[in-house]
Amino acid sequence: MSEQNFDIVILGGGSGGYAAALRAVQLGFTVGLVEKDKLGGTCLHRGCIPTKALLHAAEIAEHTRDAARFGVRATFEGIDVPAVTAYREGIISSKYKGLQGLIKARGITVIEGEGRLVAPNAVQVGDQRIVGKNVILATGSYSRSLPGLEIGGRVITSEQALELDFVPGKVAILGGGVIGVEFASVWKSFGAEVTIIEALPHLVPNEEESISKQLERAFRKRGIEYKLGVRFQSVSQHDDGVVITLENGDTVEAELLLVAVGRGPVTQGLGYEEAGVTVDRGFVITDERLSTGVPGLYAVGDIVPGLQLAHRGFQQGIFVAEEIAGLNPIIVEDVNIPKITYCEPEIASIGYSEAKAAEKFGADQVSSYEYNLAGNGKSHILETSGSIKVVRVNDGPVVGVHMIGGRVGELIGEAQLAVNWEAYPEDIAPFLHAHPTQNEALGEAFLKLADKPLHAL
Amino acid sequence: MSEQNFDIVILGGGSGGYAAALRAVQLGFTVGLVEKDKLGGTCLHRGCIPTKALLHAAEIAEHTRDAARFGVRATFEGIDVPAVTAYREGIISSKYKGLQGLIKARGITVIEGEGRLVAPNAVQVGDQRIVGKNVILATGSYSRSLPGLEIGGRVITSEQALELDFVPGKVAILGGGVIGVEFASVWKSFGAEVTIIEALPHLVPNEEESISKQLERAFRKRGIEYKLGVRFQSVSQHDDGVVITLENGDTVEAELLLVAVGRGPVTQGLGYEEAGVTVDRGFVITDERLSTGVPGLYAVGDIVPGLQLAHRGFQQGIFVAEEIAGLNPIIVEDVNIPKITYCEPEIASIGYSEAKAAEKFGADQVSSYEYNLAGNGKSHILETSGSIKVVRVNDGPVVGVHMIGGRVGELIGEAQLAVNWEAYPEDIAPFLHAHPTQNEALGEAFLKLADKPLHAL
Amino acid sequence: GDAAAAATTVAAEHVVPRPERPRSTPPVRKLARDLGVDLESVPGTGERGLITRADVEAAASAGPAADGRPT
Ligand SMILES: Cc1cc2nc3c(=O)[nH]c(=O)nc-3n(C[C@H](O)[C@H](O)[C@H](O)COP(=O)(O)OP(=O)(O)OC[C@H]3O[C@@H](n4cnc5c(N)ncnc54)[C@H](O)[C@@H]3O)c2cc1C
Ligand SMILES: Cc1cc2nc3c(=O)[nH]c(=O)nc-3n(C[C@H](O)[C@H](O)[C@H](O)COP(=O)(O)OP(=O)(O)OC[C@H]3O[C@@H](n4cnc5c(N)ncnc54)[C@H](O)[C@@H]3O)c2cc1C
Repeated sequence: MSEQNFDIVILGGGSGGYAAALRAVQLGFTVGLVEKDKLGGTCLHRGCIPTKALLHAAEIAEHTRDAARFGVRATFEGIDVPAVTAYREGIISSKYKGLQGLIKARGITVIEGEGRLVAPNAVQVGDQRIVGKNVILATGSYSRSLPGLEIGGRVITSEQALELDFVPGKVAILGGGVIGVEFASVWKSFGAEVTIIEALPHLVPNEEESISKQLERAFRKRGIEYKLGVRFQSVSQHDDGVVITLENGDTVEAELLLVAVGRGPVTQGLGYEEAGVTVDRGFVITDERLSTGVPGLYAVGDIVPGLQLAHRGFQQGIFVAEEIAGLNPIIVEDVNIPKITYCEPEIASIGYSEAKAAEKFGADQVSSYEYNLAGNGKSHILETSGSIKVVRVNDGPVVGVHMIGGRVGELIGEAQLAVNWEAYPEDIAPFLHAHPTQNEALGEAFLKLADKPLHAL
Repeated sequence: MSEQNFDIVILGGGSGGYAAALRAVQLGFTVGLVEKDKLGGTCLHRGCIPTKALLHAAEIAEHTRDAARFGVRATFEGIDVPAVTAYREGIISSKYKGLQGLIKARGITVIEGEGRLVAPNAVQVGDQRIVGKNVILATGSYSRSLPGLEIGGRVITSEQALELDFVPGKVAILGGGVIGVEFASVWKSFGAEVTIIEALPHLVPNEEESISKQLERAFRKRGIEYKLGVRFQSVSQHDDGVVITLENGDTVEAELLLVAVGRGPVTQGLGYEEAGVTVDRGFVITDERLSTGVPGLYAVGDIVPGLQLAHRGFQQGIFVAEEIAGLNPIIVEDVNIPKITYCEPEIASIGYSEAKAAEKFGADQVSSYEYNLAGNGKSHILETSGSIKVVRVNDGPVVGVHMIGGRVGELIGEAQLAVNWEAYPEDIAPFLHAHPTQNEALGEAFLKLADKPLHAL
Repeated sequence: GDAAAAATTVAAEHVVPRPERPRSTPPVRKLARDLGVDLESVPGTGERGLITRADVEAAASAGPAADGRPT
């Protein structure tokens, strides 16, 4: 049995793990990064990147269908699935090559193989023992299902959905969260009939309620069906499709059922508990500085309870590397991390919803304003509708921004600075936003909350 | 002769004038707003809004042409000019209605007719004398030409270009500034052959040089021709077209010549000098607080030397209303106002170019980093290329952001806060940007300048 | 255990001092500039010595620089 020694050993080379590795080597540490599959993890190979490629192909399909509204004569003739696949895989393979090159250029040692934590400071990979002064757990997540709902055949998860070599005629989606509505959006644009089943009363139930309602309205207009507030009971598969039975007795027939009910942490059988790590419902419990409590042992990314997002993984990875280096990095709470749902229309948010802000700061201490994109020139040009809602503490900072509408995702960068720096709307008001942009809609909301509305009453 | 009295009289109801009016009534002033044509001015009726509508139609045309790259089967069949016109005019008329409604709801008195300043505190409109305790000049700008170059027939300005009821087969554009490259981009997407003639050595010569060069490369790839560093000499019109002769002897033949050499202030014969206002080459000279020096007499918008942008007009209008109210508003220098050029690829910038920053802060006090969009996942998905360059003062704030690439315009909102608040890259670094967005490219540049590059070497 | 000891030593070797400057958020620094408050002279009462908006406002209303807003 051979042994390798590093300042830091990282188990898992996804967003969280590889970001930790990149930052750690910059800070002068030697790093061993253990990955059993492909560097880049879920996000690059089966998550963010491929889904967003599909969503852009979907946008192109919509543009060709709707071209006449803008004075462009064009005919939409269908989806060429192999070409979509080539486009999507071209992006992944180029990004993958780039990432491998970066990891190599930075001098990170990659250990290929399945690792297991065998001591608080050691990971076993085959017959190698990889020892680190510090160890970072970053084993990520997998597509969960419901108890009794087995994946297989026509019952699929996002992994299989990405690999489909055809556009289904009719598809049912269990779960109206981010992944569910993104696939619904893609498939509808590709020509499928889509029905979403969500047990909670709203689509994207983690968003501000007014945003959820607008998404529901927009999806209805697009012809995407959904059943809200009703639970799944069972599914049966037959030769041409599936029949889903709900607890209220309704049935939904489709060619496929996509199960998108969330992602579970990959922590089982990896020796975490044995090393003294607290594991709760599969998640690794850490303090707010991402320490497991076992000295020198940290966790980052989707295995840490909270938002499961790639950039949270990056942020946590960088944070832990800096923490180990004694740089005392600042904590960014999950609530202040930007969230984007890339369906059409897009949703983007950061900070507290109005209700949560009222809970935290007191209902009479909070104001909000929701600017309708109908007033925004650029949104009109894009023929999109939606709104931007900003929540502030009275005589205090902006604590939440909630947006829906075509292309609003990119507006979150500005909102992220405002919320994280606890800016007052009055701080932003003097800077008029470029015209005509969707930025301006955010600007109008800030202006209104600073009591100087421009294009609003 | 009748007389009307107001706290504030505003001459011109474009971006600058109407924004001043809106803010002034909020602050409790009575306002008379004099407009000879249509509220909303250049921007709404013949500027920002119609050009951006054309640019979006152009984007749709490109998407339908390029659809196969994304796996969408579609055929581009041409431009339906009347439908483009209906789309464009639909947006304008809806925005125009909205603006009229807003002006009315806020209780602003609109006086229709051509006004003339007849005293420092009075504007004459027909036989009405409109007297104000304060007067704001906001008469805007018109399309300039060159000495000896007469507009007419096949030699047109942006006004006529917007009204064309056909797509020209071949068009020449005099001027490679914002308006020139935007029309070049539209016409090329609509199927025309385009040649730009620019006397300075680069397209968009007010931008960072590396951005200009990338635009030139992108335009070359798109098949947009240009002749740089060469001056226009003369043009002759014949039955089917124009022949343009350049000072170097070259000739360019086209169906039309668009003259896009800049915009001149509308100040002649309006009584400004007689009232004591300093007018220099047609522009109204003010101090940095927009006072003309004549007590109670201010100027805003395109007649004030500097950037000619709608949101600068809004900002100045609001500023003057607050100044009159004694609110002592803060000054935002032109350099810190965001600029977007909406051609394909888009350009967006704010703050100092690297060269200007070196001049101002000392060459050894400034660093910059240019992040190539090739490293950005979302840009790859959009199949766009370009870059984001950030300029900082060493151990000091971000003082410039310069971007080129598809859809980068909306990223300027974040850059605007960073530059205006004089943020250090280190202030932004802890907040990882949402993945996968183009925001991230800006984030990568900030990270690099904070000496902690993530997806960069 | 060992790992903890190692972690601390490693930490000590790797501390990179940040450039010294008054610690506050950019909008608050901007407010201070607009109010003519010199941040060097403002004690920070926020988390880890962060100069808060309240600190700046207090300094502005107390100090002689309160009228230092550029005109
Ligand atoms: C369909 C879909 C779409 C998504 N879209 C987005 C989006 O648009 N934006 C966004 O921010 N997030 C998105 N996400 C979430 C994002 O992918 C995750 O939050 C992110 O990948 C988490 O990073 P991680 O490093 O914690 O885990 P992972 O990316 O899952 O990486 C874990 C890595 O560890 C490796 N590993 C696991 N166990 C072992 C072991 N025992 N030995 C060696 N290696 C091991 C795995 O092979 C994997 O490479 C999406 C997810 C999905 C499924
Ligand atoms: C093709 C084009 C595209 C543009 N695109 C953009 C863009 O994308 N973004 C951007 O920010 N800017 C853009 N601009 C610039 C923008 O339109 C101007 O900066 C803005 O309109 C200036 O506002 P203003 O109020 O100073 O003047 P104007 O908008 O010109 O308004 C002046 C008003 O005063 C009225 N007026 C003039 N004289 C009199 C008189 N004697 N009596 C009564 N009324 C009078 C006029 O009728 C007019 O309504 C564009 C301009 C053009 C031409």
